[in-house]
Amino acid sequence: MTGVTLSNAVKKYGEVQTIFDVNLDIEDGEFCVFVGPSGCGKSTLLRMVAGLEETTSGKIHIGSRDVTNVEAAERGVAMVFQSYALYPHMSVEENMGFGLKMTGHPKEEIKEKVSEASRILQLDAYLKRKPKALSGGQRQRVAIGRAIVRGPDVFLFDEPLSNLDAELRVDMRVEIARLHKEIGATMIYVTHDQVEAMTLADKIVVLRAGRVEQVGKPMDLYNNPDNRFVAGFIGSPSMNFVEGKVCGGKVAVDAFGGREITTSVTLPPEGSKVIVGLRPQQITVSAGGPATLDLRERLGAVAYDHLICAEGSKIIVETRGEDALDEGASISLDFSDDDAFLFDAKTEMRLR
Amino acid sequence: MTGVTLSNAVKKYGEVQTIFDVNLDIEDGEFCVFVGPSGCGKSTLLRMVAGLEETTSGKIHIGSRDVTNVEAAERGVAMVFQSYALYPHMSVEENMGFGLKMTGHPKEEIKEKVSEASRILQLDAYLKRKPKALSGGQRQRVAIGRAIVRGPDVFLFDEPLSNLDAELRVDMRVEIARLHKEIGATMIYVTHDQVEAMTLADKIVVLRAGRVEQVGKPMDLYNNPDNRFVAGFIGSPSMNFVEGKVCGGKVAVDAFGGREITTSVTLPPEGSKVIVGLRPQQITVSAGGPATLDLRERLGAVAYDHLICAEGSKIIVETRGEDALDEGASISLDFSDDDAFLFDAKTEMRLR
Amino acid sequence: SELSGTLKIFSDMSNPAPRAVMEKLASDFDALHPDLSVELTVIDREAYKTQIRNFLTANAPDVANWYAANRMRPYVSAGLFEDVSDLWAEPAIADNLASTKGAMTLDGKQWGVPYTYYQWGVYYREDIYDELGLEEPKDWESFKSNCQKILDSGRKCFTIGSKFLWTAGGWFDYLNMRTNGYDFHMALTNGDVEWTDDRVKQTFANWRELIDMGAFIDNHQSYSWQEALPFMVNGEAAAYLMGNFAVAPLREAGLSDEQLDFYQFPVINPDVELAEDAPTDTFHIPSGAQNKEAAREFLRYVVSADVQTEINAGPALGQLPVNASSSVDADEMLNQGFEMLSSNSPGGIAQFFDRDAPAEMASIAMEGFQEFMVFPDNLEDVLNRLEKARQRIY
Amino acid sequence: MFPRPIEKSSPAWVATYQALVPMALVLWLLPLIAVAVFSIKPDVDFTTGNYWGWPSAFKGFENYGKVFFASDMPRYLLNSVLITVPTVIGAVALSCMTGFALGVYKFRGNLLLFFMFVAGNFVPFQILMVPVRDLTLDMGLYNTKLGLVLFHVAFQTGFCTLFMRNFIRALPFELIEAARVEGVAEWRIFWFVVLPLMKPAIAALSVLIFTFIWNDYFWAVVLTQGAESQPVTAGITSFNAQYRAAYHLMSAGSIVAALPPVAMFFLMQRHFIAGLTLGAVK
Amino acid sequence: MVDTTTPLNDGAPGWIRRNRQALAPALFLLPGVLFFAFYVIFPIVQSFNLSFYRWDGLGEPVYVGAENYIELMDDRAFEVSMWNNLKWLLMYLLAIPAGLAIALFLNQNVVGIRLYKSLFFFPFVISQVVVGLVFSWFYDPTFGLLNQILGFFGFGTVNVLGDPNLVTYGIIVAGLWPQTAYCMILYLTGLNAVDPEQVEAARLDGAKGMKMLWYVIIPQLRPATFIAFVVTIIGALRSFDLISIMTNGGPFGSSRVLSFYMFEKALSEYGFRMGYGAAIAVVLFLIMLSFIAYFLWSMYQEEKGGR
Ligand SMILES: Nc1ncnc2c1ncn2[C@@H]1O[C@H](COP(=O)(O)OP(=O)(O)OP(=O)(O)O)[C@@H](O)[C@H]1O
Ligand SMILES: Nc1ncnc2c1ncn2[C@@H]1O[C@H](COP(=O)(O)OP(=O)(O)OP(=O)(O)O)[C@@H](O)[C@H]1O
Ligand SMILES: [Mg+2]
Ligand SMILES: [Mg+2]
Repeated sequence: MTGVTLSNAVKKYGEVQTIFDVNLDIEDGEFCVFVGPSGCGKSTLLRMVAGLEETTSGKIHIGSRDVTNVEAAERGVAMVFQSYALYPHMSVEENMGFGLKMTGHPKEEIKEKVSEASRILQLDAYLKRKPKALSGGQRQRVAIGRAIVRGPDVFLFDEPLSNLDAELRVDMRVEIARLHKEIGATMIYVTHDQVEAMTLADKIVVLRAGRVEQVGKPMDLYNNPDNRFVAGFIGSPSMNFVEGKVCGGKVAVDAFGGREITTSVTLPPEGSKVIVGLRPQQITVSAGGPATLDLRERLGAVAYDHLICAEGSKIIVETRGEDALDEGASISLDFSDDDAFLFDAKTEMRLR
Repeated sequence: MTGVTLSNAVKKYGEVQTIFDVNLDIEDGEFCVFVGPSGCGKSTLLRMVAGLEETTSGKIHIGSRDVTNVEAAERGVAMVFQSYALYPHMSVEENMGFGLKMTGHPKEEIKEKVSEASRILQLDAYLKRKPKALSGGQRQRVAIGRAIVRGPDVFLFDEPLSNLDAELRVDMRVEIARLHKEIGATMIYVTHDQVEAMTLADKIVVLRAGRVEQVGKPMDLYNNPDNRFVAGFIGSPSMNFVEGKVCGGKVAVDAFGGREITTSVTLPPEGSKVIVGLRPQQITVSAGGPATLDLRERLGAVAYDHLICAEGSKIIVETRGEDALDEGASISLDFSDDDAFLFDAKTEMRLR
Repeated sequence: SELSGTLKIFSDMSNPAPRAVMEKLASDFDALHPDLSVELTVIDREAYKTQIRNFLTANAPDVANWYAANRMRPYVSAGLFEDVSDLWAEPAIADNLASTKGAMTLDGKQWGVPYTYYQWGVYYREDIYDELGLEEPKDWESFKSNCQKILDSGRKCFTIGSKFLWTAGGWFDYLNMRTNGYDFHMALTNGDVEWTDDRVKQTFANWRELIDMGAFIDNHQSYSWQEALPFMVNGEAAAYLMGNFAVAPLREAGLSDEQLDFYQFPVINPDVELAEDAPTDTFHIPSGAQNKEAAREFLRYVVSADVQTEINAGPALGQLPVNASSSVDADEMLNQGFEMLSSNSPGGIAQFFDRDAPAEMASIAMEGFQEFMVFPDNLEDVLNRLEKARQRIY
Repeated sequence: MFPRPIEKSSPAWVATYQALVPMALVLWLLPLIAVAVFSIKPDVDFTTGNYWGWPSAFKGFENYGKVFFASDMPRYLLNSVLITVPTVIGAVALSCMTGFALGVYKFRGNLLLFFMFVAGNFVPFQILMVPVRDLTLDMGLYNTKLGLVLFHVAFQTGFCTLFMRNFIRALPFELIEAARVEGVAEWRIFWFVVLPLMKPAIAALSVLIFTFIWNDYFWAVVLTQGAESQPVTAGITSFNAQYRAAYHLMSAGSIVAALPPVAMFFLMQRHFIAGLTLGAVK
Repeated sequence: MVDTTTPLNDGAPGWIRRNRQALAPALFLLPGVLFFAFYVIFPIVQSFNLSFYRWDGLGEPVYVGAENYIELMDDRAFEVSMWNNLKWLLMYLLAIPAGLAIALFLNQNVVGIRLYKSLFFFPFVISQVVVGLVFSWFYDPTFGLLNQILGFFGFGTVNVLGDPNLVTYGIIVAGLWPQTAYCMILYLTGLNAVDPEQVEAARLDGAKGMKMLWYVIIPQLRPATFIAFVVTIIGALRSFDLISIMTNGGPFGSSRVLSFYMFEKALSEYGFRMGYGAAIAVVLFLIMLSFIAYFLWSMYQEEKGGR
């Protein structure tokens, strides 16, 4: 059993607390992604698991071992850094074998493991090169290779793809997914890119300001977010939010010309404000109406229409096919009541 | 008239030629985007317009003025750099006013113009800060503000968003589009991100290895690419390419189990190879068939299915809704013959 | 018993000619004692003056050079020099070196042996004097009138390099001893007389006459004494008040005996007796020496009549032997000097300003002399400064 | 990037510039060139007043021969080497360690210790003169090369630590963290990861310290005497005292004394500039 | 980071293991700190102490309280040295603009420029002893090149090193030569780090020549300027070799600076007033301390932001 468990993990820098009582269970072999906006504590949490940051209080277990006060070197984890952190003075081969060499493994064994890893990552042709002579994607692969070679129980990735350009990022994303399938080790992956989170994760942990907002499978988070933050964070383009008011058991939305949404969720008292969330894909537009088409971004197969509603709120709608609506045109929008997510205006919690 | 015209523009670094005979007409007020893979010469071309690189031969006109040998400062252009190139020792205000100060404008006027620009870009709260104390997006806005303040005829942008994270990039993209609408000046914009190109451009110039591959409106390039390169470059995820063979006036595709495509284009002689291009959105999948579903990336509303065809070629299909196909399942794919793009296998030119 | 081990000698005889002498001395002594190896370290003469303190306390050689009189007092008081009164009790030394015993005596004991001394005086270009029809001056007036004639011929009367200060001390000594006499010199250097005393002022007034005439070369404050030699060699200056050690380099630079001559500094105040500066250079045994036996033997060797004759000969040091039984080289200058010191110096023989005065006083005073030579108008200020220093130091 | 790259200007201006640089260089190095010319002149040139003119004859061999064979110069040179090389090695080794400790670890008093090194390094070293001389005397190291070396090592450690620590700070910290996660012991991280990366800094520092120590005069005078342990700077002054007014010999001696650091600088020039960029002008 | 929670089982190897992160820096620091403390920190304290004694370096030191300092108050030579130090401090700073000028001049890409840069750096590599020698020949009142040139233009001779009003400036100029080379190399490396995009942006903004230099380049060269400033100040306050070689403090003490004066007082031929010398050193140290404090302060400001 080599899952990772955090119990009441807390991190303080001096007086400043950056991680608040995190409880988390990562199963053996699971691919767990930490997402959240910049500065929310993703890296800190990961580094606490790695042993690179002290855990101020709480416990961290890897498998059944309490590693809270164990040195990074002895935790049996491997980490891939955003900047790759390849040793510039060593060849690819040496980079990958360095950890084993330092822990006194025989040469034979190192060689074997390195060549195994390089096979998996298709690095055979570059083994003798220095990192400087590699492209970004190749460097990233070497960094992963270095982690693989040591055969750790847990892999940690800190935004491993953020230094790559968009295209390569897609390729490497796929590669990491394959790798996880092939190796089957527990992996914890930090990113602030929700596309990566969605596509890679078995389990997503959404963090905000040092607290866990929601944990779950990607599609569960997408379909069933616990609160406005998660709803807004997962899904691209992000969910549109407009204000509504509870009005006779329904929710009236000013932005849509007072349209009422029928819902089965428990609504707050009459007159309370609620937030209505609608995904851009779930809105349809047609000519004529109170909203204006401010801007249309055409991407080929899809287009994003930036609408301005009567009362000023901005809505993005994803449209497919070639609509003939011009920018500046009057527009009305429609959606199915079932697709609307409702949140309490104050707590921002999902109304269920 | 302040369009930009390049006639037979050539750039050589010593013996190495990086720009080959570029002819280009950018209308007054047009938003022109240069796209192309890394190293294709986008920046070089832009810098030639800016006057930061000498033009080896050919002519550059801004409006009706021949600026080929005019100094950068005197061309009436403003440029926004990838790294923002803000002066770290000056406050936001000073950064934006610096150009005017250098050209000896009175303080009053500078102040006025800076505050006008800062209003447009919502920078009022940060005027006294140094760039270090700003977030990436704010810095980018200051860089744009610096350009606006000088009221140039032509704005030049060199990958202005590539240092921002995905989310901010989307926001800033919209902002730049708005800005263009508001100011109406001629803008030339370099990016290697085709989404930016598609959404922002009035006119896209696709460059490859120092040569113009195609010039046109975004949707024209998307719907009607001149060659395989442009077809592959425009559209996301990129077009799938498989090999086909001319066979009795039709095109037979091995990858799809020999399926024949009926087409009205002029095909090369019987037996010649052609390349068949299919956009991921235009393929549909169903259970059972010669292809395998290798990996499914779920993004919420859409999912990307990575398929492996019978003869080994890889195809990406965009699917919507929640299909119940499991990874590893056998799959067959289908498409409408009209959606297939055909290219000559040798010249890679579109067959029309 | 035969000497053995090593004998470490530190010497400040760093100019080429003395250096050769020292090296020969060491090797001869070494050859004389087969079991003894002599190690000689020659240190730059100016640097030696600062370093002696360090090596005497830390890293004492067996034999070291130094100077006689007050100049050795700090080391004697600190117990760093070996009492060698026993040597002075031996007849060979007692009899032959009697004349220098006083200079080597402090607190009633002797602390080293002299190996050479030399007269100071005016070395001049005989050919220039001849050309201008001048005589060696005997009194102040002719001294000045000679000078005037020399100046009129477009030359300077005296060359001097005062960068290292002590050369100016020589001028002061002579002017002072001729103006106020030997006893006054001793009183002054012993701190018994105020520097603002009128007699001191008289000395400076006499000096000033020369300065106002323009008797000295320009920019002397930038030169060492060696660097001032070429002025005389090239005939730009006619004379040099200096110790006899200047003769060797002058000759080496090409002045023949016909061109070079010597006279005693002339009388200024007829009421005082003539007195001379004749600095004595010495050898000492540091109290921390390892091989004192060999050191004593070396001292005996150095002062022995033959060695004295040899090392002080014209081609060698070109100075005066301290041993009465030695013979003074046939050299013209040496003979004149010997003659002068033994018969024409009734007032007494001084060591030198910086050897008779305590080090700190000497340094401040000589700096003042230099300033006076450049800016005679600053005299008042200089003297007040010296007086203040005197009050503090003594 | 500033001023405007010359190759973008007119060819005439490029040519002017290319002519101007050597001229400026000659002007800049005039004093040195003068010494070089002095050193091959015959002595008659000085007696005849031909100081700055063309040498009347080439006497380079004689002059340098005299420096090498008729003086203690070779011995002084050897002393300088024996003082400088161990100092460079010692100071660089010590400061690699202190720099590593101060640059990599967080612990209480880190900055304080670092500032102690920095402050100590900028102290006017005259204040150390008397006590250090006494210390050296007491340890019986007065007038030994070892005494000089030990002091130089200690004193230069201040500067080197400043330099090394800043350099290590500029290294990506992830490299060290990566190694830690890989289970590498701290001293092995130092040896296998950090040291190889510090090569440019080590090279730059070595050159710098080499010049500093080689050219040191003050401490040579304070802590040593005589040809058996004094370095060439002190040697040249006594050489000069010996040959005062023999400008040709003094020049030759000076050139000989100046040559090793110059050679060192030229050998390491590439690393020197690279290291300096990273270490000093971060 | 040092104080971890107390371990439960107190086995020695386990303890070492657990505290390796804390022990490692201590071990790495130990030799350097010991050396430094022994040879630098301790002597500074000793010097302070010694400045309250009268001692000739041979006998027993005698405690005299503040007497040395009181004497300093009306020691004219000390006063002269202080003023000269001030001159050094101010004049020496000229090395910074001069170094910048040369660096700008050489910051081009033409054939052989690397060699030129190295050659321009030469004066710094050469011993100050040699520099002093060369410059005293240059200034020599009779045959020195300076006077030959002056003579050529029909001026009278000046004896730079013999004139109490000029001598300090003369020596400073000699010192500026290598120091300028030093600043030059610092600026050359600094110029390498100038962001080319900023220069281009400024060019588009219409900044040229001096304006570009002043508003864009110099602010970016701040780190180089800072280092240049520090080394120059230190160099100015430490000036010793040149004075010793060129004038030996003269004429009549007018080119002394504190560091030379204290050497003279403490260790030279006519000196050996160790306590007095130490007192001078303390004063010099206090002057330097203000610069050290400034330097540390600005470093501290930077560090606060760091890791
Ligand atoms: N050494 C430190 N001292 C004080 N605060 C720190 C320190 N390191 C990080 N923090 C704070 O902890 C918070 C979490 O930082 P962390 O690096 O974990 O964020 P992140 O989620 O990884 O962000 P990003 O996506 O930008 O990498 C931030 O607010 C940061 O300012
Ligand atoms: N100063 C130079 N000397 C020689 N070749 C150069 C120089 N600058 C650029 N090049 C070459 O010119 C080509 C075009 O470079 P350019 O910077 O314009 O590419 P780009 O399209 O902007 O790429 P990217 O997307 O990576 O910015 C490249 O092959 C590059 O190697
Ligand atoms: Mg992070
Ligand atoms: Mg580019």
